[in-house]
Amino acid sequence: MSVEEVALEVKGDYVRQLAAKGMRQDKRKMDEYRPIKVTPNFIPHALGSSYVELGKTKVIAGVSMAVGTPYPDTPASGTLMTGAEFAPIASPLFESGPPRPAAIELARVVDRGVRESKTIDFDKLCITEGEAVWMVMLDLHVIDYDGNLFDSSSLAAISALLNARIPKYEDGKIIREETSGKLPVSKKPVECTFAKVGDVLMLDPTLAEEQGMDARLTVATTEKSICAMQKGGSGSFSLDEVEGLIDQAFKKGKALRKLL
Amino acid sequence: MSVEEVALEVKGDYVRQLAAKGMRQDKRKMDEYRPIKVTPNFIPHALGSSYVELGKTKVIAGVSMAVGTPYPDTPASGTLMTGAEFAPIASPLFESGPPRPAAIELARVVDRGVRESKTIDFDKLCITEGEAVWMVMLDLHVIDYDGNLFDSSSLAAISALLNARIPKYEDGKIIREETSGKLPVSKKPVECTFAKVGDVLMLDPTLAEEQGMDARLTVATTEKSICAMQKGGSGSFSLDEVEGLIDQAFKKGKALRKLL
Amino acid sequence: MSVEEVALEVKGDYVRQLAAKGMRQDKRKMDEYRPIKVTPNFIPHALGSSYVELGKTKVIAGVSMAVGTPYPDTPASGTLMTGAEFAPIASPLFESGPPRPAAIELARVVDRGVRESKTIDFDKLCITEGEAVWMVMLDLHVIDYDGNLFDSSSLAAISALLNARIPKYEDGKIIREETSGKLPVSKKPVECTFAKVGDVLMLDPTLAEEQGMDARLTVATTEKSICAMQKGGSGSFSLDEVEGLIDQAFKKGKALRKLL
Amino acid sequence: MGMKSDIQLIKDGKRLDGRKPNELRDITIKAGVLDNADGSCYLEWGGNKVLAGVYGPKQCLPRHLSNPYKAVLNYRYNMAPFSVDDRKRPGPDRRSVEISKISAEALERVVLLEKFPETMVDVYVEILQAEAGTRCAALTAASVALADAGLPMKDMVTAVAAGKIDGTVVLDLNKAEDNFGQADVPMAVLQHSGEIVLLQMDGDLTQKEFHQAATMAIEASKKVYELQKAALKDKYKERGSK
Amino acid sequence: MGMKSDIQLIKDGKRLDGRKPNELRDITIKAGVLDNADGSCYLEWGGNKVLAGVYGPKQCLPRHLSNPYKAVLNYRYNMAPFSVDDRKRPGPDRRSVEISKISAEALERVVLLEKFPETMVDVYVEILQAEAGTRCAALTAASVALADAGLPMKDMVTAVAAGKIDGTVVLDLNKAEDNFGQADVPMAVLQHSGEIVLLQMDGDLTQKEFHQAATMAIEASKKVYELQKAALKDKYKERGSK
Amino acid sequence: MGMKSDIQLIKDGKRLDGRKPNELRDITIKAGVLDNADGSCYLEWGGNKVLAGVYGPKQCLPRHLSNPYKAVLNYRYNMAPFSVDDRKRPGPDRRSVEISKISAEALERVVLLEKFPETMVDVYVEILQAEAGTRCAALTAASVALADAGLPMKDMVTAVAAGKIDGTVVLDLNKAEDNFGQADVPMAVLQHSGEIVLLQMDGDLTQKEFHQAATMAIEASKKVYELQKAALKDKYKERGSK
Repeated sequence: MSVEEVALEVKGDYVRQLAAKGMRQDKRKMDEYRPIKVTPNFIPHALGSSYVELGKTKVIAGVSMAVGTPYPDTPASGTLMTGAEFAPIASPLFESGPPRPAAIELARVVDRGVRESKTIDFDKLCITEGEAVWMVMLDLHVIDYDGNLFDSSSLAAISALLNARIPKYEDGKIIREETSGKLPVSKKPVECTFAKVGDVLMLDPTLAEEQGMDARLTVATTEKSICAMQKGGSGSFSLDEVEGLIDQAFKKGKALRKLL
Repeated sequence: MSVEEVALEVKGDYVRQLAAKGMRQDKRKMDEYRPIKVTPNFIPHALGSSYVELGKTKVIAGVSMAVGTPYPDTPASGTLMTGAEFAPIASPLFESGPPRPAAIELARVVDRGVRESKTIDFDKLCITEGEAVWMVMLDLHVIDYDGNLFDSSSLAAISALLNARIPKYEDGKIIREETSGKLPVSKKPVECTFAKVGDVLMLDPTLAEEQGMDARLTVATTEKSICAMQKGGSGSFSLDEVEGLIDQAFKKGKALRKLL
Repeated sequence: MSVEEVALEVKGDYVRQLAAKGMRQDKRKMDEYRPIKVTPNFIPHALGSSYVELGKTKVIAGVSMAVGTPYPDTPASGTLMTGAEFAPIASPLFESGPPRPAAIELARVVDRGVRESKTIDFDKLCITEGEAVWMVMLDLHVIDYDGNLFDSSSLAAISALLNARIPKYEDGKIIREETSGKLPVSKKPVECTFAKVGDVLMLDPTLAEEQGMDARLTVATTEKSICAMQKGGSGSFSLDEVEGLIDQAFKKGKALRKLL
Repeated sequence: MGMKSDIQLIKDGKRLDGRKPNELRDITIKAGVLDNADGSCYLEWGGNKVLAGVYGPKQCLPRHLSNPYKAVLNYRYNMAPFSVDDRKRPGPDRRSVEISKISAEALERVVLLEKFPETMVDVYVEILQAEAGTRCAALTAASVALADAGLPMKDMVTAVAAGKIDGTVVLDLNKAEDNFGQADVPMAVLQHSGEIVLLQMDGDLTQKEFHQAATMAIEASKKVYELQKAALKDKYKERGSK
Repeated sequence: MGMKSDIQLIKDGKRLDGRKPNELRDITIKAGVLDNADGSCYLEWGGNKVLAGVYGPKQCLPRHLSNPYKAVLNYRYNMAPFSVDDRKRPGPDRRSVEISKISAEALERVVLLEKFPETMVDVYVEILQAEAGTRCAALTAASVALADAGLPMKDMVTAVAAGKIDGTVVLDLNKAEDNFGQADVPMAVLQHSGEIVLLQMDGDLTQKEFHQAATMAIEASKKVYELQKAALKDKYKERGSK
Repeated sequence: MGMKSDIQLIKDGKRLDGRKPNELRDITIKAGVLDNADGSCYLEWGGNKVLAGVYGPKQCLPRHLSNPYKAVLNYRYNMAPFSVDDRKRPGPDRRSVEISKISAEALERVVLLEKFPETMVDVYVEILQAEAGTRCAALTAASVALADAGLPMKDMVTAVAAGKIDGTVVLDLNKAEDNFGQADVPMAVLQHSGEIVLLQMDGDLTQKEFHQAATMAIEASKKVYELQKAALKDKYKERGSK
């Protein structure tokens, strides 16, 4: 166990003691987000991008596009691929190497929020049915890690998609300098993540709170619907708790959507 | 060394002591197979499949097919690819990860028995010469391991191929729900594996017997010919021994073929 | 640390002591190469090849070719790919596995010398613009390692390219038995590597000298120009030193070129 | 979820396979089917065929991953190459890694891992034939295999999915419903405490629909739980009769 | 280097982006931008956006790589997938491995690694947006991040490239110049001693042209060095004012 | 084996390359060709060019693979990228892994590994040019390299293949015969004991034909063995004369 891991364990214990008294380390309310800052188009050379700070957590999302053949069962639809890299620059807890389960889970949960909300009109990404479609590649790059990568990454993702443009495509070639319009993005799905620490439910856990938590629930919503959920951690939720958190997610989601 | 490996080593020593007295742990004769049960079509959704129990050893073979371009030097022939996975569920001795030498050897020896017997008529798997041929993918999935994977896997393999059907192919698309006939399989190559423990030669070694053996010989036969052989282990055989085992393999092969 | 690594460290210290007195282990002058032997066409079945001995260092270069699609930005040009394998047969210091940084650096520095000298006329390797071009694959195979892989490998590389022939290409097929001429190679770029040990600069370091050195400079030249350079090691050079070594590289380069 | 099609998935209150909205597919569970594994289970659930095997508690390797307070629980969800129409390449893909992670977390809630510090428990699930709902089938089988291995457990984990097709909330989606439906909610529930230990959702659900789906899945899990218990009883009977 | 084109890269003594031959692109440097890293630096250099972070000295893992006489310095040059036009696949490619190797060697010259035996120092550089000259931008940022981490250093490493376009030696190639130019010479220099700690070259240069290019790069490095120092000062001021 | 063709491989009792059925291709063996390896051998066999090198006995790494009773023998059969018409991608493929496994097993029979517990012996064989029969050429060279390394051996391993072409049993198939022939039987034999330590076969042989092929290969191995011995003698003479 590294020094960092030991230190984190101690912090996790402290988080639990505080939570039992209804408190959080940074004095936030249980249903309060840390300060959020969204900087769209942070990487202007990329087709779409955004830089999000959520407290000390910092994530960049970038959009790349390529032309490829569609899946046989959806010959007239573009595709989406979401990747997440926990660059070791972001935390002493990350190591180089292939994506670990946590990074894979992050990419898949962000992907699900985007995909299932049907915010991207994939049919408009068809170039020639059965032959050529736009493949949207969404990459999440964590550069400073202090917990709640789900919410920060999904915010960065949707923000990047909202400012993404499609390059021109002519005679089988991509002309990156020119654009053929914006990526067709219609909704703003956002994800809200809650930690359960003992019996306490708290929004937007920090790294220390994630360490101390028993379980985690992420709820992705659009204005009207839940579009994705993911429970994590070795603890559990009652159905009442889940429904209460869904309720909160709808409320907090509205505030998040205003940042976009 | 894990506990399991130490235990196995002890069993291997015991096998050697018994063999020196002309005996086997499970009281089988030296030229006797353990009970064999073949369940063809065990995975009905697969194009071909079979489940084989050889004593406590359990193996599933499954056949998948895809359409691909032929090799340049055989433009009018389908192809065969054989894989073997030692799933860790099968034994405390297996680990996850890329196939180890033993799994590769198994896949290649089973493949050789099938391929060299010319039981599959690869010319009938040609769709358009030089452009599109059926690629047969044969996968061996070991789920319980008590020795002699060669014979159990090759039995499962040929049984799966015998019940395999070719899906329909129309307008460049595979229609899995419909069939365009059975896979053209004409012969029943079977493999017989013998262990040499000290001076004793025994058919169908268990895991403990494989542990205790000096060398191993696998002989794949059709009704009339030897189609593949493979010696393993750090021991040796005399030419007389090899020829005697080939003789036995022809005899035992007949019995195995009846199970198909 | 292995025995070999400890032994090498001792040798490195000895090299430094000698260098301080202006001496080298093998009594060479500071600007002297070890004996060099170039055997072109060592692998006659290959399209091009050469075997180079530089003292005890032994390297084989081989040329393979395939037909592929050109890069989009150079649709009428063939391509070059250079690989280097430090086969473990070459030294107790090498291990099997994917290429380590040193092997990658070697391949890239040799590649740069060849590529930047424009010795290969890539336009002549175009078969059909935008569709099919010759891909030249140059592989360096180190079989005995006693230092200065840069110079020995680049010599082997250019020698192999000089004797390489292009196979015939007809109706979309490569006919290896026939040739459609020699690879268009016009210049003879060669690389000279100098080690800095303390304040002493020495040409063509042995393995022990590489171990003892502070820094290394490789200069690739054609008759008139510098075409590539690479500094290595945790030491440094003054600009004067660099310019002096470039001067030497031009002189020594002439001698190397005579071996080709 | 949500591939477009003109297929009507519910007609006259019945689904394409004849089931009512709140009806499970056929389920068969058998415990103790493997010789090497310390515990095992073979489960058929509709067209799914799933094999679970458990090894442990055993020495934790590599050692630096061991925990001084409890056993480490590893879960490996693995699809056999022939389990799906297009051959699955061997080895873990991203989907398998995610399923393995959340399934391990679900089981950690019930297995008394703190009784076996410094050790590990390996749970392997092989998907032999896949037809929608494999993660729930796998976790249900794994729970039986853990019990069969004699590992002390607080409760049994029972996993069932509900979803939405043609605007109707239904139980236990089959393959067509999974492809063309509107939402899927895999859940795992503990029978005695009612705790939810696995929960995912994708698609489009209102809060009301979620409530309906979750309630339906929890209700159905009771039936599955009975089958889990029966499988373990049968195993002990068989053992006894030998 | 050396892609053919009819583009004239210098017109009337000015380059396509309006620069004079010996003019640098705009450079902005900010130290201390990350919370977790022990030291960090964000640097913009023309269209390049680069982030450097330093961790250490810390325990050397795996242990058998540790050195009893000094700290091991690891350098990881990494391009973000979205940093280039065609998405960069995550993970090190051959180019990144080479750049990482020579950049580590350059920094080994200045960091007093012998003060921290048995430990390691990790230097991570993320290329967020790439536009020619990333290795120099990365190394320049890394040097600031090391100083920001408080690691004792003999000198600062400042990296600048010179090159040749249209037969003229110029400073700090931009993307078009890198693609269609005739030579590129990335260099890293220590300001106090004048030592060259990184040197690569590719293209076609005479000895005279090399002299010109090297001199130009060394001269320009002084300006960059001033920006490095200023960034560190600003950081301390900011800290002080908090 | 068994690619279809109209080529007649035997005409008037002679093979396409002029050999009689029981005739070997030309073989040249040289021991002690490498400086770093503890023992080495360069062997040409028809168009095959093979280099074998041996390191050891040396410390077994990683340690947990060491054996308290004997040395571990590792064998790495490796094809150089340029050894075949279509460039071979570096790194072990499935064929190489299988050949390495059975070749190691063959050598374990003769090297007195029990004299060097806890150590390992690495045998590396590089196929520089391949033209049918590389595994036999490699193993024959490896055996010489082991002897050259001074490792105590019970016997020499000599490998020769026999096969069937145009219905006739012949020795030592060349490339065309390997592609269009009917069977191939690579064997390795110990000269003093007659033991068979490597045996593979693929194609189509009756029992009688196998007997004929095996006898032919064993007979021919005696000639190869003489060349192995001569190579080692020459090496010692050379050393003596230095």
